[in-house]
Amino acid sequence: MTIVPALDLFVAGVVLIVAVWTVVARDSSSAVVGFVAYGLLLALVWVRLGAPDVALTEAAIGSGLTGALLIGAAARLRAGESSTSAEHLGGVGRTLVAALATIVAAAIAVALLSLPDPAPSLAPEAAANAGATGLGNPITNVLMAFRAMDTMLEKFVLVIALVGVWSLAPDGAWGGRPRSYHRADPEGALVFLARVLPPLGVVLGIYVLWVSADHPGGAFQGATILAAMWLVVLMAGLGDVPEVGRQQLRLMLVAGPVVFLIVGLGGLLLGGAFLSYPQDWAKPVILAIEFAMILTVAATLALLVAGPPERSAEP
Amino acid sequence: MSETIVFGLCAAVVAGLGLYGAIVNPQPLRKILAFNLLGSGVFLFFGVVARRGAAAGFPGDPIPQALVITGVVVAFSATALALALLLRYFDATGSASLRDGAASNAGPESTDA
Amino acid sequence: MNEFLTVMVGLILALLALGLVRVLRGPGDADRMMAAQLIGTCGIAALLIIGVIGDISAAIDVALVLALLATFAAAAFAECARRAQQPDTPPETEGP
Amino acid sequence: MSAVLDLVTIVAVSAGVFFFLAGTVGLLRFPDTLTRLHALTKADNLGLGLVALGLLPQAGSLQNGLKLVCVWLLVLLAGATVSQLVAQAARREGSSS
Repeated sequence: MTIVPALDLFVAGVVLIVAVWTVVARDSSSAVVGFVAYGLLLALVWVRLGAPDVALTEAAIGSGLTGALLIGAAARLRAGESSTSAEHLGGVGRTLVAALATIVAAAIAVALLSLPDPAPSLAPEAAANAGATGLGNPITNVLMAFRAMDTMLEKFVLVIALVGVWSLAPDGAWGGRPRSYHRADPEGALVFLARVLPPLGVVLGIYVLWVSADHPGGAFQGATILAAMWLVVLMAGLGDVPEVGRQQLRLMLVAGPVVFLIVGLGGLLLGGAFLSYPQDWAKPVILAIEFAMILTVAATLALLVAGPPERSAEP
Repeated sequence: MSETIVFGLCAAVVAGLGLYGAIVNPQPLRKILAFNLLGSGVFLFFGVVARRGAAAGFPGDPIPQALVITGVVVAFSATALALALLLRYFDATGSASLRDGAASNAGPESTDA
Repeated sequence: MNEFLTVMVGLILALLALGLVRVLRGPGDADRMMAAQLIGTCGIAALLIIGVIGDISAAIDVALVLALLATFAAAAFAECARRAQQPDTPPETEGP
Repeated sequence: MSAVLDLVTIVAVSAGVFFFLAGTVGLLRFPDTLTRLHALTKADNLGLGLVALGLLPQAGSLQNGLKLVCVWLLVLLAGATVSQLVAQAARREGSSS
C-alpha cells in the first residue's frame, strides 16, 4: 500500500526536526527537553523497524534515565551558563565541520543503500539453534545464550562505571550519601505520586522481565523501570540513598555479575564450554540469572543517576 | 522494505547531526547531548541492517538488535560518567565550559572542602 | 482503516512538533514541564496507533513503559524546579 | 459487525486527535501558565482516552484491551501530578517575581 511509507516519512521527519532542535537550541534546558522528546520518538522508530525489545530499551533507558540525568545536570549547570563564552569556532570552522559531518552522513547512507539484496543475516542460524534454550524470544536467546559473554561483560561495565562515578566524590563526602536530602512535604503532589506509582512500576518491571522468555521484554528493561521507581521515591524525599560505604550495598551491587560468572564457570565444569548451559536446564538457569540480575542492575542504574556522594555518611 | 530506506537516511542524518553538534557546540553538556545523538544514529544503523536481514520468520535479525540493547546500556553508563565528571568540574571551578581562560577563581578552595 | 490511522498518526506527530515550540516561547520551568507532558502523551498515542497499523502487539508494552516514564520525567523536572526555588537545608534533623 | 467497530474507531480516534489539536493550540496561544495548563490537561486525558477507546475494537485480545486502559490510567495519573506540580511552580514563580 502506498500509504505506509507516508507513515515512516512522518516519523522520520519529526525525529529529524527534534534532532536538529536538540543540536541548535539556544539554552541547554530546552535542548534537554528536545532530547527527551527525541528518545521518545526513537521508540516509535524502533517499533516501525520491527524491534519492540529495542524500543523498550530505548524508551526506558534512552529517554527515561538518560533524560533524568540530563535534566538534573542542566538544572545544576544553569548557574554557570552565563559565564560560558561565545562560540569558539569561527564561521569558517563551522562550515568545515558541517562539510565533515555531511561526508560522514553520506558515507553511512551509501553503506546502507548498497547492502546486497539477500542482505547478510544471522537470523537463519538464530532460528536453527533456538531449540537449545527453549526460549521463544530470539533476542533473549541471543542475549542470554548465544552471546552470554557480552551480557556478562556489560554488567561488569555497569559496575565499573558506578565505581568511576563514586570516585568523583569530594574528599569530605567519601563513602557518604549521594544527592542532597530534603524533607518530603506530606501533602505534596510528588509525594502522592511516589506512594501510588512504585507498586505499579514494580509489577510492570517484573512483568517485562517475566514476559521476555517468549515475547518482547528483558531483564535490562525491567531493571530500568525498577530503578526509575526507586528514583521517584528518592525525588519525593520519602527515602534516602544508602551511604555508599555500606557493605551490604556493595555486596548487592556485585552479586549480579558474580552470579553470572559462577554460572559461566559452572558450565565449564559440567563439561561444556564457558557460559554453556546444561542441555535441559537452560531455561530455568537463564531465568535464575535474570532474576538475580534485575535487582543488581536496577540498583546500579539508580545509583548511577543519583551520582557521586555529596554528604557525609550520617543520615 | 521502504522503511529501511527512510530510516537508513534518517540514521545517517542523525549521525551527521550528532557529529556536527559534538564538535561545534562549546558547552560540554551540549557536547554530551550531541554525542548521545551520534550514538543513537549508529544504533539506528544497526536497526536498519537488522531489518534488512529479516529472515527465518523473524521481523528482524536478532543478533544486531541484541548488540544494540547492550550498546544502549553501555552508552547510558558512559553518559552517566561523563555528566558526573562535568558536574564535579563545575563544582570545582565554578564554570561549565572547558576553555582554559575560563577556569575562574573558585578553583583552589572548593576542592578540599 | 490503515490509511485513516496513518493520517491520524501524521496529525499527532505534527502536534508533537508544535508542542516543542511552546518550549521555545516560554522558557519557564512550568512551560517546560507542560511541553514534556504533552510530547509524552502525543508520543504514546502515536505509538498505540502505530502498534495497531503494523499489528505489533508489543507496542502496547512499550506504551505502558513510556506512560510510566513520562511520570518519571515530570518528577525529575519538578524536583529541579523545587530545588532551584529553595536551596536545600542541611539534614540537621533526625534521619528518615 | 466489523463495519460498526471500524466506524467506532474512526469516530473516537478523530475525536481524540481533535482534542489533541485543541490542547496543543491552547498550549501555544493562551496568555499565562494556568490557562495553558487547563488546555494541556484536556489534551492529555480526553485526547488519549478517546484514542485508546477508538483502538479498543482493533486490539487483538482482551489482554491488549486491558493494557490500553492501563496506559490511559497511567497517563491520567501522570497528567494529574504534572498539573499539581506546574500549578505550584507557577504560583511560586508568580509570588517570587
